[in-house]
Amino acid sequence: MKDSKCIEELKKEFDAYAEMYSPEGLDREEQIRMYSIMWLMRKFEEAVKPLWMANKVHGYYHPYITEEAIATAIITQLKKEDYVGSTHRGHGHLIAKGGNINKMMAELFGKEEGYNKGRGGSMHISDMSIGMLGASGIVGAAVAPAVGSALKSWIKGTDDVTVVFFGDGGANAGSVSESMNMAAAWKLPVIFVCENNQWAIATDYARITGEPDLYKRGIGFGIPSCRCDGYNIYQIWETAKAAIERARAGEGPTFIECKTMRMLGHHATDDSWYRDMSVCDKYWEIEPIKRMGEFMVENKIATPAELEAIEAEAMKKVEASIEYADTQCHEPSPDTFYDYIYADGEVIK
Amino acid sequence: MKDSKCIEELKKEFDAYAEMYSPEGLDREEQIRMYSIMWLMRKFEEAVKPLWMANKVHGYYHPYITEEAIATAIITQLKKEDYVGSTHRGHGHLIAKGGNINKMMAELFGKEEGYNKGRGGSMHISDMSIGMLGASGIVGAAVAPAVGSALKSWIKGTDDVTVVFFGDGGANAGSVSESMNMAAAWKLPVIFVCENNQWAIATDYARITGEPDLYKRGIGFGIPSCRCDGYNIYQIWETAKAAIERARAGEGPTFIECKTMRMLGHHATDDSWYRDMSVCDKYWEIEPIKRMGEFMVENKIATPAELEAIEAEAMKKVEASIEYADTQCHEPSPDTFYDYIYADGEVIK
Amino acid sequence: MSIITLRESITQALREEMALDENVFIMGCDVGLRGNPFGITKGLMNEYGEKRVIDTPISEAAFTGLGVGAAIAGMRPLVEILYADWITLPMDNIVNTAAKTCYMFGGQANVPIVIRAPFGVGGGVAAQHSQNNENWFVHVPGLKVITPSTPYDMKGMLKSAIRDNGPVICFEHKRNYSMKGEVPDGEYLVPIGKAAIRKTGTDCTIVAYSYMTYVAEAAAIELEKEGISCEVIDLRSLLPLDYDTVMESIKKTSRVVVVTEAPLRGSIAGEIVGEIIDRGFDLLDAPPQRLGSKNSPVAYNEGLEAMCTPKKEDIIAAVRKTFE
Amino acid sequence: MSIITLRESITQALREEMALDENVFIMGCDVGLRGNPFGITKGLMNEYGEKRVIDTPISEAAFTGLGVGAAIAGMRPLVEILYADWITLPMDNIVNTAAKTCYMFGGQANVPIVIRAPFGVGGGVAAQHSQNNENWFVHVPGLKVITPSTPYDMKGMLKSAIRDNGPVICFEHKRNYSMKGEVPDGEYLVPIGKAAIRKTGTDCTIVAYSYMTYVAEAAAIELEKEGISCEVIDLRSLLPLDYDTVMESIKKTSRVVVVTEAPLRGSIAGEIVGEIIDRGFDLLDAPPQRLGSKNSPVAYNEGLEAMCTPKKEDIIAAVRKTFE
Ligand SMILES: Cc1ncc(C[n+]2csc(CCOP(=O)(O)OP(=O)(O)O)c2C)c(N)n1
Ligand SMILES: Cc1ncc(C[n+]2csc(CCOP(=O)(O)OP(=O)(O)O)c2C)c(N)n1
Ligand SMILES: [Mg+2]
Ligand SMILES: [Mg+2]
Repeated sequence: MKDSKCIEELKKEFDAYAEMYSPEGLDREEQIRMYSIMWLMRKFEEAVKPLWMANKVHGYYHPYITEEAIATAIITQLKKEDYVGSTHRGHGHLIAKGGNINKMMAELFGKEEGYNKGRGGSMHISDMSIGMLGASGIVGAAVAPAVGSALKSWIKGTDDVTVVFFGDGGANAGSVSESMNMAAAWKLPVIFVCENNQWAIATDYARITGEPDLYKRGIGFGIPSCRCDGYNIYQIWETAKAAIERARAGEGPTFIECKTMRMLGHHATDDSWYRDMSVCDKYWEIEPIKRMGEFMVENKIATPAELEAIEAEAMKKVEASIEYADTQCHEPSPDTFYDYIYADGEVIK
Repeated sequence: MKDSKCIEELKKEFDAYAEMYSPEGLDREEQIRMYSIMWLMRKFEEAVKPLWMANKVHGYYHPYITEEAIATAIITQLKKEDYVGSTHRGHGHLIAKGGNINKMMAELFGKEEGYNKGRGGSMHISDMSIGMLGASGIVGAAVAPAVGSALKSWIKGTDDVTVVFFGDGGANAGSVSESMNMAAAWKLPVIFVCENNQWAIATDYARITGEPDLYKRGIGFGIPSCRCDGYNIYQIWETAKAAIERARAGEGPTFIECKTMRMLGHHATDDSWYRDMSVCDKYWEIEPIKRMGEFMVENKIATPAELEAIEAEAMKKVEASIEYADTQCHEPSPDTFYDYIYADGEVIK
Repeated sequence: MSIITLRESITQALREEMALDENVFIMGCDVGLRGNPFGITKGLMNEYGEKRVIDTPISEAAFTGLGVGAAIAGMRPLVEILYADWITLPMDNIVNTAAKTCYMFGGQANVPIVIRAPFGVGGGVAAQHSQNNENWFVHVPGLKVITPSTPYDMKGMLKSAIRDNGPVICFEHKRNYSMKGEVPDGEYLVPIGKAAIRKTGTDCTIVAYSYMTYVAEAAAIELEKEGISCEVIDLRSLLPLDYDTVMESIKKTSRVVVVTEAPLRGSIAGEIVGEIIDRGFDLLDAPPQRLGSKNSPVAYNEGLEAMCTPKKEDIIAAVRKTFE
Repeated sequence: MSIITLRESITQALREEMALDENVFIMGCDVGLRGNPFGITKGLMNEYGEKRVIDTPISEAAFTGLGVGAAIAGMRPLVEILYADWITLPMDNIVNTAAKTCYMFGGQANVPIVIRAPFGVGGGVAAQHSQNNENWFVHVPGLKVITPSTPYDMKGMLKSAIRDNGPVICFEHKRNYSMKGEVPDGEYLVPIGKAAIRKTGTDCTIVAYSYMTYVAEAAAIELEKEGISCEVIDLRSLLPLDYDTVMESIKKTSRVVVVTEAPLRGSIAGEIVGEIIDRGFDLLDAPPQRLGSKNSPVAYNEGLEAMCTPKKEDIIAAVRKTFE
């Protein structure tokens, strides 16, 4: 399909499509940093699937591919003390918060050196040292706990902010609605980010929702709410900036729906047989890394060579993480079976 | 306080206040019927408190006093096969659906002849023979099951309609939001009625919600939603009529917020010490029975004498129900201890 | 007769009951278009339409609640919770509405709902996809709880559950889905509340259910070689539980080992041992043995995961212990 | 020393811990302005402000979830579920987040939350306000479960629970709230995991907890008159459970009756009997007895309600049975 014709078509079909421009306050260096982070996410995820096939990584693994702009645009604006609540599709969130991909890869390998000492795996990846509150295997269930960290900030009167992610699927969990209501009532410093990729495994969200604009739920609970083009890192960045400022200033929550499209299977081995994937062809033309790269070149923010170097650098880091996890890390010892069930080393058998 | 001055004040303060007029399609006979039903509710509830004090009735008892217009205006428009989902404050709902107050009183007395054979009491009052799906002791928890009866109508393609009630407190239960979403997605024939009396026991709803217009939550989920003056039986009737027609025609759910004010304690012995009850003085001027009566007299729909007779008649029925429950009914026999735990008389000890 | 997997036996039960009774319908995440993650409901939406095989939003609390209400209104819903671990989400409407409505309403309403929940440890899917919570429901009067482990039982018991006029929870072990077995071609039912003897024996009774029945059988085969003859009972139904069969067996063997895959503490194993003592303390020649998983959340790491659950060797050791 | 009610002992524990540690806060329905339905948190909102005693909407699932998350982030929340019956609503975040986060995260995070839940039968409030669901949580590795029954224990154990770095569920029997007892004036702690001997005896051990301890004591007093000397153990903590004290007692008495107010089937009574057998089958001169409520939802009718739970007479009969 031809590039430009395809994008004209897409603009009609993808109601969230927004033209790109470079927002105020976003300098070149930061753009390069964001671009690099997106590549690190992409390369990481691309590497996991073959590792899963090779049985090095097991369990459920949900790639963040083509949603990189969302986590990157939002989370890179946070400080270390700010919190991020994640989903089952959490690798990208962790990377954006500044997590260590070696430890993440080791965790996926189930190794003792992994973030979760091999106990958690992909679905529970977390790094408490940087406020990454952890992914969750129960869709929607991590939202209320994440809002709990905003409750902490509110009680303590700090200016820490929490960003909590959930999908179009997770948005339907009742505790998400309950959490929105409390956040609005008490003006908690939290940003609800709905990563609306329009699918929950094999369920098209249009089949199970009456109002396609998910951000309107936020309005119903009294939360300033809006929608972004999930492929447009600049627009998301600008929207998130305002939301973070509001939250930090004690003005309460914001709901940002980032509309995108799931362009791969739900997890490693899902071939999406239940849907027509050809609709995604168009979307690949605006996938966030390509799109940001093109914008930066067009606007002379970076040269193609620079961008290529960034990609290559990301690849190297990911390869190193695999090497680390595979050869330098260890299986948890059976002696440690009862560790971590209780705090402070207490063992209750 | 003077009547008219007080109402002028109230109009400013009670944002839901709506002038009364007689809507199309509501004939005199039906108005008289509704008025009688309201009195029956009122007399019933007024009778229970002394019975509770006298230890004839025990457990929790939540009077429906001053909310009579809501159940009456809506439920009297339903046919027998239609369903009503109720709350812990359910006596009025049952009466409006055509329930038998003798059986209800017997239930409150804990007698075998009661609706629930003495097993349920006030909080679980139900009459399946008329589609009264039961009150519930867990706030918000009965909403999803009630929507389940609408799911039945949708699956079977009948034109039965479900009306489900919940308070401003119950509205915050996550499963209510989840239910609204499903009702909207599938266009279920259900009407969500939020009886917003502004208090959940001792919690002023303004303290725990960010958006004071609760009906806007319905909009967020894609449900046509609006607000009524909860003291205005005519306005509620007209609003409900349109909603019921839509539901019957397969056009999906409606959300009606009936704004009112809790003018008594939460339950029998609650003296509302935690709030200033003098704000209610004004509201007593527009309490629904008084207001409808005045309107009917003013508009020559009924004479004061007729209205008095209706009140007296209601009183007689309630007295008879007490007499019945107290003297003609029996304690459940200990032999029946294991009955009804399982269906079809099966006993699993 | 044909040989099918347990997975297929479920599909057959659903298909047949849907054909027989138009009040039967299915709801859950991805049960329609995708036919459930394990392929169990595949094809049914095409056969019965989107109103009888309903893809739900991720709203377990309310969609189970809708099912409960539809049952009260006279339907026969089959609600699927994708992993039993998340039965925590609709817990309220299961425990406080489905289980209690018939009672609280003095028999005015029945709640003929079936809740299907894949459970058990396996596959390296970590602590939120690996639980055995069945004893929670055994502890709730008003419910029935079944755990069929063979295709024959699964089909026959699921059909019984669908026809039961009260709420039934069916726990299906994920590791059993591919197990094969014979199933008659025609219609049949297996009643709820009867245990099955998987292997007869004279020296020790092993009481197990679901996946652990297979592990127990393997242990019994090995013990047979050493001359210890075990009787293996597959409970099939945990509530009601067939103590007649259990006690008959113990009369013969005078020894008993109770095995569950649930974490031992607070599990049904204690309950069963307690009942055995009430019913036949004097029959016992040795203290009854309980075996369960270690009291730990389940790890992602496959080595730790494997350490968690009772193994053939553990059962063998427990049986031997009854001879010490 | 002063004599106070159990209700007041809770208030004291909360007040003291809030004063000592500014990370401690309370949330729940009506805990603030109203001071909870039983008056337990009365005054605390005035003392500590609306951010440390938080009136929540009726959103048990999410407000407990918020508490869990705040705990993960370093706070020490006290979440109140008005009636333990509704702990079904936040079940998911208790079981799958609070209990498992420390483990799933490989020790990266602690979850120092306390969940207080009034439980038990009494008052004619019917099936959704009368439950004893504690064994559900005993079955969940990662949790601690306490059931203090005297003002002294309640205050000291609740303070220990608040300082514990993991999740603790505190079940408070509604019928115990007005019980009075001595409490020291100064600060003290009662450790979690130690049982208390309420009455020493030599002939039979009665293991009970919460309200049933009082019923057991009453039974023991009556039995004493007939010359049967019972030792009454109040477990105080169900997870961890102090089997050392239980077994010490059985060594002396050789007989045991285990009493719970929960419906017997699937209750902790079986668990305890199972453990006793594992630890000291040979110590027993008679089969261990279990007593619990009848397996039924609780009725509104007061006569039926009263039939449900174990009475003094039932305990006496069970003790006598150990001498048959
Ligand atoms: C409570 C719950 N229900 C169902 C599932 C099974 N499940 C895992 S991921 C998923 C889809 C989630 O969709 P969405 O929230 O949109 O996130 P996405 O996968 O699209 O990123 C489902 C249904 C689950 N993990 N938890
Ligand atoms: C899940 C749950 N939480 C708390 C309660 C305690 N409770 C009983 S009635 C009530 C207030 C309900 O308020 P609302 O829904 O507005 O109804 P209203 O009483 O005002 O009619 C509360 C909090 C309960 N019964 N169930
Ligand atoms: Mg999605
Ligand atoms: Mg209210």
